[in-house]
Parts: sequence; structure tokens; C-alpha cells
Amino acid sequence: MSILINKQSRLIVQGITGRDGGFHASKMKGYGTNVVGGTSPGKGGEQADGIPVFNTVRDAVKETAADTSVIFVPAPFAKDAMMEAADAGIKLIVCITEGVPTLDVVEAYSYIRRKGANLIGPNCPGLISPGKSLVGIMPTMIFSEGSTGVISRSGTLTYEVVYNLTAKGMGQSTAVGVGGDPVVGLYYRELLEMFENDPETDSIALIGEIGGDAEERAAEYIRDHVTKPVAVFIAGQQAPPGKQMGHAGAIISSGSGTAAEKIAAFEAVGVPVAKEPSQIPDLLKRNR
Amino acid sequence: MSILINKQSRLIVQGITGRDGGFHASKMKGYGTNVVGGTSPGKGGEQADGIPVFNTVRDAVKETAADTSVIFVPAPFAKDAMMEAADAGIKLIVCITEGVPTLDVVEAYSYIRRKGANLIGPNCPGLISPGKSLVGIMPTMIFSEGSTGVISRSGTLTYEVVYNLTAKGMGQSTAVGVGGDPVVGLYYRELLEMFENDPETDSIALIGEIGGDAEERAAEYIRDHVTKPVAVFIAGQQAPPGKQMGHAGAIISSGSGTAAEKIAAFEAVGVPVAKEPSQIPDLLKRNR
Amino acid sequence: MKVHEYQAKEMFAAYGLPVDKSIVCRSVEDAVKAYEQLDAQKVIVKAQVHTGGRGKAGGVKLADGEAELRKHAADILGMDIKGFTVDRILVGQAVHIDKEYYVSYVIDRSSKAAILMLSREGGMDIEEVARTTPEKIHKFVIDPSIGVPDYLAREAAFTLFDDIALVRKAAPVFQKLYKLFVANDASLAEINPLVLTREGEIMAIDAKMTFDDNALYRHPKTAALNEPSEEEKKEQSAKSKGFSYVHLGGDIGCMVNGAGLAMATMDMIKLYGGNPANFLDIGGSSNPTKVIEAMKLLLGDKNVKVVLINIFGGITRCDDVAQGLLEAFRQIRTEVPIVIRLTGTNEKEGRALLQGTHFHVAETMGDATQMAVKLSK
Amino acid sequence: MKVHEYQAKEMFAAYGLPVDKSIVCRSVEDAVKAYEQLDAQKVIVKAQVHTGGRGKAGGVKLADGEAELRKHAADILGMDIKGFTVDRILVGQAVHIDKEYYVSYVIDRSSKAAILMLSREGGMDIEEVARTTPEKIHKFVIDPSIGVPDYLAREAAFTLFDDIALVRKAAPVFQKLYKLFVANDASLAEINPLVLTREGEIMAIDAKMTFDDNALYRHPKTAALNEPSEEEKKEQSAKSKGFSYVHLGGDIGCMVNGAGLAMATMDMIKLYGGNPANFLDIGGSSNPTKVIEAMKLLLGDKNVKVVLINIFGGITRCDDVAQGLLEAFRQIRTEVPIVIRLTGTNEKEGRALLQGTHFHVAETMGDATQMAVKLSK
Repeated sequence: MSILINKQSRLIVQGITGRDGGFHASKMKGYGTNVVGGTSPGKGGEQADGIPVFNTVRDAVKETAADTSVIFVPAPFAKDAMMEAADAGIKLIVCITEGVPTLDVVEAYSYIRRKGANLIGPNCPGLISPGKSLVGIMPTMIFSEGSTGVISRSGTLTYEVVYNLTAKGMGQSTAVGVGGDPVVGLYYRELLEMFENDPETDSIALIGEIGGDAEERAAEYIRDHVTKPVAVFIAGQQAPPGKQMGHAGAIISSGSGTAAEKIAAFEAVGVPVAKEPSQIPDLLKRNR
Repeated sequence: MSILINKQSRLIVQGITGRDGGFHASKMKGYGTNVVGGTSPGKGGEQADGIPVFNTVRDAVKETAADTSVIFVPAPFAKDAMMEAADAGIKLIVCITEGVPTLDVVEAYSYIRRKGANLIGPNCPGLISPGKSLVGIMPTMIFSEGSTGVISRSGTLTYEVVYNLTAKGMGQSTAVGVGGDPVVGLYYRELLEMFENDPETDSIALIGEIGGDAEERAAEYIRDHVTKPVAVFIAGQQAPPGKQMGHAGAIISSGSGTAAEKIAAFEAVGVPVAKEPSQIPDLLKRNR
Repeated sequence: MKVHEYQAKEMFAAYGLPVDKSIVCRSVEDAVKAYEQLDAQKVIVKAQVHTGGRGKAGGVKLADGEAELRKHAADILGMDIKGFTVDRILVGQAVHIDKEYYVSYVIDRSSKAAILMLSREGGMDIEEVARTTPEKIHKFVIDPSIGVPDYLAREAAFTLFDDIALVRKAAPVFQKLYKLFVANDASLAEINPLVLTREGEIMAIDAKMTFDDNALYRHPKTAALNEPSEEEKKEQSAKSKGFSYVHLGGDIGCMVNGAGLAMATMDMIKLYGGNPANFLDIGGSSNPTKVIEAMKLLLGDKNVKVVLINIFGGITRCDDVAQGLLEAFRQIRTEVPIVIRLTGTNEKEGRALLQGTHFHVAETMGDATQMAVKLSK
Repeated sequence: MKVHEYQAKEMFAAYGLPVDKSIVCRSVEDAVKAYEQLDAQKVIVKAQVHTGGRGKAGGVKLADGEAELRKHAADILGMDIKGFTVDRILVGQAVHIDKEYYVSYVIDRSSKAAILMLSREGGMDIEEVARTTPEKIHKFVIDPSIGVPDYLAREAAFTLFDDIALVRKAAPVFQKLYKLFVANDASLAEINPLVLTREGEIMAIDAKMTFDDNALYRHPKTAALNEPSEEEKKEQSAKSKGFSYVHLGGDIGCMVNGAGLAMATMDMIKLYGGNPANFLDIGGSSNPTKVIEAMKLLLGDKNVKVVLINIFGGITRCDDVAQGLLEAFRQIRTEVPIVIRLTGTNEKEGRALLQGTHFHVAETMGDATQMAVKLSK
């Protein structure tokens, strides 16, 4: 099994006629994801790599019974795209777009939750349930089917960890990149809960970084609710305060959000923290 | 039993230090309603007829565990009062205020539903579960405990019908005045469902009037879902088109919303329609 | 509250909605000046009245040249349309129409929200379209917490247009119209027709708006546009006294507390073979001054042969009501017979107080109505 | 993006928020003119710099009379505060303060919304208050679909004031500040302190705003207020090339694809006893021009003794990356040793291409880091 996406997921690609949307639509389709359609206003009726294109998400959902959507539209239109998906009845919305204004995300998120849907991203690489479904831009070749759940705020650092997991024979149930912005959708707490409840997941790798206090709250949540082994890596120990480290959300403000605090929080509840990403597999095995 | 309110309902009165709010707070308390508090910004800490006054609904809910609220504030402040109640966790909001702008009600209603609460009114006399609780401004002396449910868009016409019911020995489980505005909260459909599900209600009197098509939809609902006897009175057969008959919602527009259409709709599904209000008790008895 | 087409168009323009070029005129001379200003060979002349069906009544004419314009303007000004005398006309550049559409926002009781209604069958009677071909009307319920986002405006536009270029032009029109609708507490904002011109532009060539009376207090500029008819003036003056009054034309004057009961009263008069003169809801309490004012209103109608007072004593008890009536009628001198029906709290005490007076006192609505009908014959 | 206090106060004033009367000055002469204009005996002189703690640094002074004003203005102008040179001061009427409060809107990651934060402990370091007496800070999560309705503003005001008259004055302040916050895509809008004056008025005597960089494209007026420091200029120029760059001061230059991996790389350099010169995320693909630009940036830092390139080949395969690197380094002449670590899709093919070049090629992050650290010694 897996969380959030599987073989049954019916995906549409919002912005399928754009450069990135088209490229990744084909990649996802190639991986075996059930890509049932795409949207691009004014191109309804056309095809993109054999995938039917619709003018609106509502049309796409009506015709294809899609339940999942991935968004590749430019940042100024991302809020509208997220809300369109939610309004049309999409239940999992994955927004890849980088650089979306924070208040746009706040508004879209509030609306999405009201519609009973879930959001992943924006500014994220999406998610993958290896061997089943890819919704996003992750390089599929490094993943393998298995039972470790991966949650991460970062893209390539996730790949680094997954690469190490796969190399040690530890496949992944689902790997989720939650996104590097200060405000994004599903986060540690919700995903830890899903992995804890997923019978096919037997261990969880959590990759954090500086900024905010979500890791601290994740540590508390693990202490109270997670029985499966968790191993953690936190990036940004050398980050100077007040500087955005690439991700809009990776910033130490007013002395809080440091890597040291986060590491201490996990260690305090007995969750092992890796010194380098390559230690994650061993830390998980040792606790299994 | 009863619907919506009973002995356990914990009521606060918004606008309790106003003329109407104060008067009816005392009346409700006198009837035995569990009036646990009232609100009036700046008068927190005072008492009104022995009822504690709070600055905000949140304070009132925190201190009294109120679950029901009745609103007596002037029309320009009604939207804010309804939303304040919903935000503070009140589950049944009864707005007596007349003359509230329609778009204010639209906005408040949307928010109230989102918060999982119910609205009755505005521009309504409230509701009563005789012998248990009065939330509103209905004259209690004409009501008696019993098992007929009453739903009405009108105030005094409800009293007229209830007066006739009581005279014929037919007490009421709950009587609800839904309000005379075009947009109000709970309406025929929801209340019919509640009465149908209420084991202590054995018959339902429905009082309609010109304007809109809620009666037509109620008739359909009764046909499909209501097993208990229903009798109907519709006011406004003589109303000329395009004129508001007292209630903002009582208007025949573009030839639709006439009494004749509504009467026909009920008769078509076998629900008896009274020629005058005094016939309601007999029509209900005959069908029981 | 209604406004004229030209006033609605001014609001449209203020919100950036595309409207045809037109000028309101109060005389033939005005119209000729407008014609010069518009600088078009063909113009359309439209009566400005607070009623529909002006086209069928001859209130809308196309004029080709100044002579025709003069003729049409002269014909239409002063014309009577359904009881309204035309004192203003709108002279507008004739537009080359390629296609006509229907667009409106209206409050929908059932969804308890504003809805956007659209149809490719523009320029027609939309109620007729709704009755005969409901599938040709598209409806979008507007969530007030988000209004009309781009995607929704686009979705709506796709119901009218297939060409993305037109969709892009139409979508902002729907967004601006919603803004106007909400910001001004409208109950209807209608464009019928919205046209696609031969030049490929989208334009509102008619505009209709009505406003929520309950919200006029916060829109003084809109309220100032109110032009009540004689009948509406009477209703509004009644309203200012706390009454709801509607003239019906029969001979039995009614005075009732509560709108529903007042409607039921007039229905019962008819049921028993009489003719109600009016609908009159005097509201909750019934203090003497209110009764005196109400009686003045009723007796001002010379057709009234009998007055039926139907009061349900609720919070205000029947004995108090009876006292009030007695006090009021000490100050009113009238030959018109008065039937009083008094029920509710303390009804016996109330009725006892009225015994031995010149009032005809009844116990039930049925009795009271029959008395009144008899007295009216 | 930050703005100065005086710029924030101009925005406050534009939204109807009460601020003290003050004038920004660039010279002592300006300050004297401002003093005359303000027409007050006592004025406050405040350094305008993009950093906190200016009070402790001597950047805020009360001046009683013109002579003192001249002295303070001269002292503060040109002063260095945490690396920022003061080139502007704000001269404002001194206010009789009765009480000080803290008010701010900030984006809260956890509730994924804006929150309103309030405290009766105004004028203090709010982080300190949060740490030591968190119960003295009140938080209201703002639902973006309804903003700050009257009732919520009132609730918030009751946390600061007991007197209803002051509640009524403060509530609209919170509503206007929220409007300003949202309309301008702020990430922080802070009043510290909001004061109650001896005269019973409520007033913002300091103002702080920062803005969401991602939203600046729709606020050109705000964007125009940007005054980057030398370091920020470098970062912004890197950003315009698609990089994220932060200077750290060590001697091992890093070039990494992806922010998380870039952070992990600099952490590992430290772990193995080295000193990272920078954080540099070159983003997704790694075409030759991008690599050339990145190398220019790294080699511009004269401290850099070795460059560590850490690339995870994902969508872009490692062999393509290797080709790109080879091509780029044909155009770059440098004596600085280059360590390359290449992993991911087609990594073997990629590494094979780099064999026999002057690059130090490593397989794992650990190996690469150790090589780089060794080369830096």
C-alpha cells in the first residue's frame, strides 16, 4: 500500500500545454501514473501526448472522474488553479509551482480545506508511490518499491536520502516533498499520521530544515502517536540567521527556527538524527 | 421531545441591554428557558434581570457553555452578531432582527454553515418547544405541550394556527417561525426532516405564503420523505404581483411564487390545504 | 428599488463594464443635441420607464437620420407604458449586433446566495426561456467568501463562447458585474442582451438593476435615484409610519397585525365573497396613535365601505389592545362600520371591553370576515 | 523585503491608521526645518536603518529645543548601526505616553494564516515577552475568507483595553492594519508600541513592515522602496540568474543543485572540519552557461581555496550534467581545485566522462566533502 496516491489515482495536469506541464505529464504517464486528462483554457478538445485536454477542471472532472490534480501554471495563476481544482471536486491537489505569494497560498489553502480536499505544496517536487503512481517531478529511477515512508521539505535532499535508502535495499512506500515555502499544505503531522496508519509502511524518514517550528511539533507528535521507527535529517546547521536559504521558508527569524533547536527536539523524544543523509538507512534499520 | 431546543438548551441573548433584548430575555427566562447569559460590548460583568452580561460571545460561551443564541441587535449589526455567534461555537443562532440586508444574510449564512451551526431567521419570531424552552418573541400563553410540529414563514399567522390547534387540544412539539425574508436559515425541507425524525412529533402544520418556490420544493420533499400527516395553509391568494406584502420575501415576481401554484403543488402530492387557518386541526386529525 | 436603464448604465460604466454610447434626454431638442454628439447615422431611442415590455409598447425605435430621430423622440416622450408616462428617453449609437446573450446576477432563495445566470438566448424574455428550454440557462452559485475568481468567470464565459479570445473578454465582465452587484446591495443586475458586435467586441446594450430596500441606508446615492409611482409613494409613506400597505381596490378596508395574518385576512374576505380594499400590516404593538394613523390611511380610500380590524394579541395582550382601540376611536369620527376581531392573550377581557360600543365584535376570523362582507353589500 | 519606519508610517497613514506627526530628514538642516514645521518643543529623533536594536545603539534620542535637536541629528546621521550607515533620520513630535501596547499581523506557518498578535507589554522586545511570559501575548488566527469583522476586532481590542471607548477606538485600527497587510502582501505589519496618549488617543509611534518577495511583482510601488545592502545586492544579482546565494565567509566554495542539498553540503563541510564559503543553489538543470555564471560568483570570493560541486542528477541525467561541466570548464580558467560529486540517474556514465580530467571526482557526499576539506588546508 501507500499513502495519498496509488494505481487507482486519476490524475489531471493543470497547465498541460505549458513547457513544464507537458514534459512532466509525459514523464508521469510513462511511469504508469493514471493521467486521465489535462487543462488549458481554450485548448479543450485537443490532445497532449495522447492525454485529452479540457478548458476547465470542472469539464475534466466531469469527463474523466479525476480525483487528483497536479499544477504547473506560473506563480501568478497558482492560487486560481488550486481553487479551481478544489471547487471542481478534486480531492488531492499538488502544486509544483515555485514563487507563489504567501497570502495566495493562505487563501487557497483555506478554501481547499473547506472543500474537504488536501493540498501538497506549492514549491514542492510532488510525491511518488514507487511502482504505482508519480504525481510531480521526482526522478523515478532512484526510487524502488518498499515500506519506508519519506517526508521532506526539500527536493534534491530527498533524492539523496532516497538514493541511500534504495542502495541499502530499503524501498519506499510513498515519498512526499511537502514544499519549501513558509505556508504549504500537508505537513509532518498529517503525513506522520498517514504513514503510521498505513499497514505497508514500516519506518519513516523525515527530512527537515531551518525555519518555523514544524519539526519541533513533529517531534511531539511522534512521541505521542507514532510507534514506527523514525529517523531524521535536518539541513541548515551552518545557516546564518535572517537569510533565506534558497527556500522561502528556510530562514531563521528572531533566533528561532534553528537546526540546533530542531535536532534537540527530536533527540529529546528519542528520535535519532543523522549527521549526514547517508546514515538514515542504518538509523532506521537499527530501530526496526 | 422536540426539535432544535429543549430543557437542556443553554441560551445567550445578543443585545441583552437593548430595549427588545432586555424585555424578551426576561420573558424567555420567565418561561423557563435556560438563559445563561447575554452580550453587550462594554457591559461585561453587569447583570440584566439576574442574567450575567459579557462583552463578547466568546467570553459568554467560555463562561456559560452556551450552545444557542438569540439576536436582538439592530439590522446594521445583525451580520456581525450572527458571525460572532458562529465563530464562538454557538450551534443554533436565532436572529429576530428585521430589515437585515439580504447580502448580509447571504454572507453570514455561508459562514454559519461553514462553522457547522444552524441559523433561524432573520426577521422571524423565533421558536418554542412548549413547556421546555422559548427562544424568540412568541406569545407563550397560546402554546401547549403536544405533538404537532409547526413551521411557518409568518408570525401572527402562526399564532392564529397554534391558537386553533391548542383550542382543539392539539399541543405542539416545536413551533418554528423561519422568517419572512427572501434569504433565511433553516427552512421547510430541513425542518420537515427534523420533525419526521422526532419521535414525539406525530403531525406537522406548514404555513406558507407567496414568494419563492420553497413550498413547491417542500411538497416534493413531503411526497418522497415524510410519512407523518401534514396540513398546509398558504397566505396571499389575493396578493397582486410585484408587491411586497409586508415580508421582504412575500412577493410574486415575474408571475412565479403565487399562492395558486403552491396550493396546487401540495394538492398534487396529496397534502391537504386549508381554506382558512381554523381548518388546520381538523385536516391533521383526519389524516392521523 | 428600481432604477432606469440609463442610471444602471452609468453604474456599469463606473465599474468598467462595456456599455454602448448613449445619452439620456428629456426633450426632442435634447435628443437632437445627443444625436449630434453621438455622431452616428443610426441611433436607437428607448423610453426610460420602471416597467418591462416597453419594446412591445412601441417605446423602442431605431432612427435613421435626424428627421426620424425627431419623430421617434416626439412619439415616445409623453407616451404611456403600463401606466407610466415617459418623461425621459435614452438615445444611443446603434450597434452592429452579431449575437445576443443573457447575463444576470440575482439572489437565489434556494441556494441562499447570489447566482450568475447565463444564456445564449439573449434579447428574449428570460422567464420564457426558463419555462420552455431550461437547459439553455446556465447557473453558477456564487460562494460569497470568494466571489467570482478568474476560473469561475472563465467557466461561465465558456458557456456562452467557444472562442478563447471572447472568453477572455467576457470573464472580466462577469467579475465586474458581480462587484457592482455586491458593492451596491443589488437584488438584480441584468444585461439582456449582452451583445457580440460585428467588430468582435462585447457590450451591454441594455442594463437593469434593482436594489435591496433593506440596504438602501448604506447607499444614499442609490437611494436618491428612487422615483416612486403614486401608489408606491402611498406605500412608502405608510412604511415610514411603521405600516406595510398595499392598495387592492375593493371595499373592505383591513387593519391587521402581522403580514401573514393580513394576507390571510384579505384571502378570507375574498373566500366569503367580499373584496378587500387593501393589505395593511400595522406591526407588533397597536397603540392608539398607530391605530389612528392606520384608520386615516384606510378612510382616505373612498371605496372603503367597512373596516375589518383583525388583531392577534400576543406579547401585547388583548385587553391592552382593546383599550388602545377605544382610545383611538374616541378621536376618529367615521360613519363607516367597524368590525373588530380580537383573539389571543386575555381575549375575553379584551372583548368584554368592546361590548356595548358601536363596534361589531367577532370571535373568529371566519365570523369577522362574514360580518364585514355582509356590511359591505 | 524591508522598508524603513517612515515608509511604513506613510503606508499606515494612507490606510487611515493614526500615526504621530513626523518628517524624514537627510541632513541637520532638514531636521531643523522639520522641527519648525512640527512646532513642538520636544521632538524625537530616530535613525532609519534596516535593523533592530537602534535604541540600544544610540540611534533614538529625545531633543528638548533646537540646539539639542541639532546635536542629536548630527550625532545620529552617519552613525553605524550593526553595519548600516544612517543616512536618514525621522524627526517626530514627542507624544505624552500613558501606556504602550504591542500589535502585529504576521504569517503563522502552523495555522497557515495571518495571525493578529497583541500584548499589553508594548515597547518591549516581543520575542522576549513570548519566551518569558507567553500568557501575556494574545493571538487571533484570521480566516482569510472573512478577514477581521467588527466582532473580532472588538474581541482583540478587549484584550488590550477595559474601557469600551478605547475598544471602539482600537478596533478599527486592527481592521485597517489587516487591510494594509493583505492589500500589500506583507509578511509582517507591526506596531510596537501602539500607545495610549495622555490625551486618551491611540497612536502608532513606531511602524515596521516587511513584504513577501514572491508578491513584489504585483506591488511595484513597494518594490521601488527596496534598498538592498551590499550583501543583499549580491544575493539579488545571483537570484536574477536563477541562483540562491548566501555568503558565509569560509574558504570552500559550494555549488549544489537544490536548496536542501546545498544546506546539507555546507553542514557536512563543517562536520568534517572545513569552512563553507557560501550557500549556492543553482536550481534544477545545470547547463554550461549556468555553471559558468556560478563559477564566476564563487571565484569572485577571494577567500575561496577550493570549489565543491555537488550535483544530484534527477530529471537531468548525470551524463548530461558531466557534459555540461566539461563544456563549462573549457571556458573557465582557474587554479582553484575543483571537487565534483555526481550521483543519481546515469551516475556511472557521468562519472566515467569526468575520469582523466583535472577534476577531483567523488562518489558520495562524505568522500567529496573530505576531499574538499583536505584541499582547503
